[in-house]
Amino acid sequence: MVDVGTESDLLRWIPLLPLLVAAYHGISIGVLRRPTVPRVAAIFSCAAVLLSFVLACIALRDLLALPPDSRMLVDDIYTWIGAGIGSRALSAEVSFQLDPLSAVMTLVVTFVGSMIHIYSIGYMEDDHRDDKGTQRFFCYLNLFTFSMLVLVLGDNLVLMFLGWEGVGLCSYLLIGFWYSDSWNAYCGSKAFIVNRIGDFGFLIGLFLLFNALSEIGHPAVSFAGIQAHFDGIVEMTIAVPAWMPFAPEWQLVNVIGLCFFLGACGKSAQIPLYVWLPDAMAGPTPVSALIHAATMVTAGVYMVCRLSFLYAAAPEASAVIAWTGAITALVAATIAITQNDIKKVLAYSTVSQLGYMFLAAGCGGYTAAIFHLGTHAFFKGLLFLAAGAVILAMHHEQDMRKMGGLWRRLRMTRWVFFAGVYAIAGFPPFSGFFSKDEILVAAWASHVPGHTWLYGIGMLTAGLTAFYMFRLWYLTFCGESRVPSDVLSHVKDPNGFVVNPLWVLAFFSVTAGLVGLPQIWGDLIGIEESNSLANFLKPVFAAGEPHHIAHSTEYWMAFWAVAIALSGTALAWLLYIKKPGVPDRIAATLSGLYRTLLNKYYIDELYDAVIVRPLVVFSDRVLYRIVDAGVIDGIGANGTAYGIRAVAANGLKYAQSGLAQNYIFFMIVGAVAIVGYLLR
Amino acid sequence: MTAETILFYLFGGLAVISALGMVLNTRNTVASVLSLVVTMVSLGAVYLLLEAYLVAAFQIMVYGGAIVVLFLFVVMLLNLSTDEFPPSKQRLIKSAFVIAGVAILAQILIALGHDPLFATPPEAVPEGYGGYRQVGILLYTDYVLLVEMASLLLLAAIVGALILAKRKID
Amino acid sequence: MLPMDHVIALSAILFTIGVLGVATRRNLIVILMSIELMLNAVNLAFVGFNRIWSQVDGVAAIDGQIFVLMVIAVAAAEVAVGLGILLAMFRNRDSVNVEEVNLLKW
Amino acid sequence: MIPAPDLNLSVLLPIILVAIGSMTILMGEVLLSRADTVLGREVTESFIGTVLAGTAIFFFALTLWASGVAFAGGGVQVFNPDNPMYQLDPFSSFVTAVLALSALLSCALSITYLSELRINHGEYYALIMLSASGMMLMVAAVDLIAVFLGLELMSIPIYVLAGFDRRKLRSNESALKYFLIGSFASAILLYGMALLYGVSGGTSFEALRAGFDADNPMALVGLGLVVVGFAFKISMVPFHQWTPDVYEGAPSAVTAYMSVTVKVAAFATLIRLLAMAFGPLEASLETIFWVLSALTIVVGNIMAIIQENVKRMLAYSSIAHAGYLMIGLVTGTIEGYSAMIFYLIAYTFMNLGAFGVVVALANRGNDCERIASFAGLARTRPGLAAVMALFMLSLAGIPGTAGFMGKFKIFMAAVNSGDIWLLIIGVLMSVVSVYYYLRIPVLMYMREPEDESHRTEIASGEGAVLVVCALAVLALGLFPNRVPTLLFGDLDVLDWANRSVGMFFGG
Repeated sequence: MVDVGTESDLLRWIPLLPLLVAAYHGISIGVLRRPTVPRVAAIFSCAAVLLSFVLACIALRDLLALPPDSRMLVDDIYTWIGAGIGSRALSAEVSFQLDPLSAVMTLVVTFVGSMIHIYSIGYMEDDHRDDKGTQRFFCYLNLFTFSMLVLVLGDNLVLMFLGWEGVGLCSYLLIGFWYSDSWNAYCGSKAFIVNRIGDFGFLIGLFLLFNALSEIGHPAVSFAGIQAHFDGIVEMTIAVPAWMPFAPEWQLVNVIGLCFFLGACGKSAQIPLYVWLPDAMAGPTPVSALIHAATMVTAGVYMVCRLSFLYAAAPEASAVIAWTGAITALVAATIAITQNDIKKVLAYSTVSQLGYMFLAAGCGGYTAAIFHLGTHAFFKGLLFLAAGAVILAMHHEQDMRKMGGLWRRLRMTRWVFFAGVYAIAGFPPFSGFFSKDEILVAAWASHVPGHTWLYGIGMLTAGLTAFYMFRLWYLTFCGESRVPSDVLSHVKDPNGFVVNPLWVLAFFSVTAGLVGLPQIWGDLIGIEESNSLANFLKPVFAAGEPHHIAHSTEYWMAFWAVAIALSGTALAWLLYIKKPGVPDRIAATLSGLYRTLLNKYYIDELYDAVIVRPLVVFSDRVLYRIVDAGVIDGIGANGTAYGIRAVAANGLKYAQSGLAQNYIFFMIVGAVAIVGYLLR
Repeated sequence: MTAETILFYLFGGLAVISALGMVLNTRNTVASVLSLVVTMVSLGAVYLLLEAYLVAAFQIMVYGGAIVVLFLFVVMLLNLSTDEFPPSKQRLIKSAFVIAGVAILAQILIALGHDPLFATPPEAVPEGYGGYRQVGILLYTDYVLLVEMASLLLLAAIVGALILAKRKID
Repeated sequence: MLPMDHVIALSAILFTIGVLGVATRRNLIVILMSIELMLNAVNLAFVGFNRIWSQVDGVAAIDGQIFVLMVIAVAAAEVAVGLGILLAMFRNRDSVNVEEVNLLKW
Repeated sequence: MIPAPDLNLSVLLPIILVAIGSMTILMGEVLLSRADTVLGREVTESFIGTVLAGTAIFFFALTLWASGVAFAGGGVQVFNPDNPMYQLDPFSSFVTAVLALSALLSCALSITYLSELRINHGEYYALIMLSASGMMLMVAAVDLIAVFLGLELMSIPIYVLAGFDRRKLRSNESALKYFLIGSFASAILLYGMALLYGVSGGTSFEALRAGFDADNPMALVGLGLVVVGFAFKISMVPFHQWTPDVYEGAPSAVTAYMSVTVKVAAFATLIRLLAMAFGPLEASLETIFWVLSALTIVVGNIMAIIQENVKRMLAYSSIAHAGYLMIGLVTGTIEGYSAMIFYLIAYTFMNLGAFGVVVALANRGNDCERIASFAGLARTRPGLAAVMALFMLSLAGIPGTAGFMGKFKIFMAAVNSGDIWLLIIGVLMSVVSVYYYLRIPVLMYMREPEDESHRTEIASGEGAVLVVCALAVLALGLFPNRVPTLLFGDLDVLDWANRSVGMFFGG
């Protein structure tokens, strides 16, 4: 079993603990109908996730004890889909694997997850909307943690899909948690449906990949199995009709790669499927932090990195990923500039940062993508939670125009918030600086067509990021207070459950960059192999051959990155502190553009007009009125004038009439068609 | 043309005419039922010509004697002897049905015309073909399962008819 | 000897008449009778084909006629149940017009 | 002297048990109704109903046991070696067991519901048993006559059951439509059988297979008409329009029963026909099944979106599921058939469960069928809401449930036989289907309760059925290879599905 990995029965408990607690909650609500005391229920949940984190640390220790090239722990539990039949038997195990990539993900999920669980205790106690809801909330939260851990630990695509759907479902339940607003419920459905479009891509990709592997006699769905036989399918092509682009044939791995990327787009909110994420902010703030910033939305990035061997062999698909990521990063950053809801700014910022990660992954910088994923989890989790603290302090006010000057009031929150803002804006030596720098280097060095443009977009986005984050900072914490005086007197730091996790996250937001310190900085301060994250992850990823970049260039790139972040900050200072009237004047001058941005490029409206409404109209009008009414009467009419009048007069009368004889008529038509086809 | 053939065309024609009479008669339900009897009896005659004697007997006794009488009974019970539903105004739909029906018929006839089955006349029937003895023996040996299952079917029908039609509710 | 293709054609014609009756008549009783007509047409086809296949490999075979007997049993059962349903409906609605039966739609 | 037939009665045991059960119930009702005077009318009725339902459950359990034993034995046995009509083999014994199980669950589901409607008569259970015996005959038949007789024996009691609540216009109408269209469809089927008999000179599957000639137009017409007859039973588009009307109008417990068992029986018979009789003609059928399958999936799913009545929505959903199942027919491989069998089992549990919830909510004279009436159910009936959510997720094919496993196997079979476009249609429409399935959980979990007069107590029979279905849905989704049971050890359902169809491929 050496080539597969080292057995470890520990792994199964990492996801299982949260599941068990979720089951406990479910039984106590649904079956016993006797909810546990909220505080106790919450502590159970936190304990489960913390324990998972401890187990993950132990597993990491075991993993590090192994030689670098065979770092893989497996825990094979049972055969899930077995006993395949026919020549292409499929077998899928319920089996967990911990390699460096999933180890990083597991640690991030369990650690940030436990912080957010603890935070939720304090946050939900403040929520008086639904006093029975706390246990339900923690039930969903634990279920989510379970699904996410299955997603990252699963050793095959089918198990990954189980986690994939599970996190989507829990996200949906949690967004709609405060269901007294029907708007929230609507947002939940939207998230789920957009995610399902992505799942369509995932499933098709899975089936195509499996089919290709069976063609060469190695049906497999486990990552190890796929990777082992992957070389055999790289050259495969599929023929397409001449009218399709790039006819007559497509390289199969590109098609598969794009299918999976469609799945990633849905889950990780990339263009064109990003519409759901900003709306998902309707859920409670800890949910936004956990699911819609730190963990679930990064699942797409994780998947692309997990399938790095596939994307390394599919340059066109990789280029699509890189460009989609870059464009998403830019578009979302521009939208973030105009938003006034504090959580919406952070939401668009998340979309934008996810775009960065895909930019890196598409450029072959898988390590950079995972690095940024990790640092982003810390600082974006922190920012959301801190924003949640602000919102709590402000009595559920989220509009930044009604904040300002909170610096003096929130004496602890301000420091952690500041750490988060510095980290995301990319100032050294905060974590965001290193990970963003890695991404920009990867973009510059890649072979993707137009890679210098990608670099440029990345730089521009970095400037925009600094601008909108400091805009948020200045509007919220600095300047004159615009808070109504009756509220202002009550504004104070929230309780310890809320604040303490923030300090922990802030600490890591500041320092997490050091685990992936790029070699150029390591050289400066004299550390060999300073980029320990990259070395740790190296065996997992397919090695590309990027352009060589001189060290001096890298220093210049770092310099320019800081410079553009500084200029963004300066601009924000200028506009929102020095001359507060300017933004409105700009908005007035550029009203068309501003309104476009404010309305998020009218994307929602476009979707409504192009997809949702036509579907409703189609099923309502076409199926009912045209097919039923039209076909019945249309055939009867037979082109005579009388018939046309009859259609008009009796048109709707016979639509899905409920008349048995009309059904019989359709059966006759069907029978004639079938027999006619057979006799052709 | 033998006497048998002439009789076949005679009874066949009668069956078609009376069937049409049943379907097209929109005034008098009793007349429709009686047309059906004529069809059934003509078919019984055709069965005789086809040397299926037992089936011919059943055709007359069960169909003509029991089923049609049951129809007649219900028509009388519900006092429906005059058809209250004059021809529908949806002539167009009807014509569509006619077209569809003719299309089916055409398909079947096309299929038949090509069949090698009809190229040669059938051979003479073996001794005792279609008689009560042969059918009876086979029913209770080779096909005994069917007889048993048919009994269950009739049981189900009796129970069902009782449930649906009994007058007392609860 | 009878022209067998005409026998089968006769059954096809009767079957079609039955189909048209089911499809166009509005009186439920006539519709039921049309279904009976269709079953009769099937019986004729069975008997006709049985005449062609009166022996298989030198042994007398009457599958078709057995089938006809079963069809007759089924027809009787269907009529019983069908008339039962009709009676139940007549009691509730006082009508046997099939076009009035359209509560369930859409 | 007539030679006595060499009958093998033990082979017929499942049907014999069910038939005895039905007659016991009919006799029992007559005998027990004497107790009327002693106990008073109300008590007597519910007592008799429960006892008779218990009898039905008992006999179905015996049948389940008998067919399970036959399946475990594995061999092929025929009832009458001279003229095999009924063949108990791994396939038929397995499907018979599934039918017995779902009939058993339906009976347990019906007791309280029927008492609520005050129609808890013994005839109900007798008719269910009679129709089950028809299904069991049909799935084990290797002769067209037996197939036809089984089909009718299955259908006629169900026509009656659909109209069982005969004071209700909707129930009447449901029965009438089902009967009218059903007997029309069986006449068409019968004409097809006649033509097939004409082509091959025999009615056994063996004779059909030997006598077929894919170029003979009469064979093709016969084949087409037989396909139409079955297409009606499994509600393929465009032979589906009766389904929503009948499902909506029939009493919910009857809908639960017929929506699963009829489909299982008809699909199983179609598999056997295709595998044993129509082998030589399969190529010409493939395109037809392809088109019908795609149409069925698309129309079923799209029409389900706009329904406001939960039974109607489930009816369209069952049409869509028939479409997915047909993908297995299109492939024609052992993998496809095995996937179909597994899917049918999964479908049995999730659909029975979903209708079971509707049944458990039905209050006297008030069927709570509007989808909107599910609002806030998580508050008022958390347990019911949870299982309903589970069934909806399973019908939508969310991983971890039986529905996902079934769809996954079916789609996998499609991929492996190269039907990529059918796969894409199927996956796409199952994505669409989430929209309407999820409406119910959304209403239950994210809306405040309406003033809806649901029943507030769940009867033990209903509760047991729902628990069994929910556990089965989870178990089949999570460990289909070893479903844990307390009594019988671990059950490998996937392997059973493979073994049952393996016999058609020389396994």
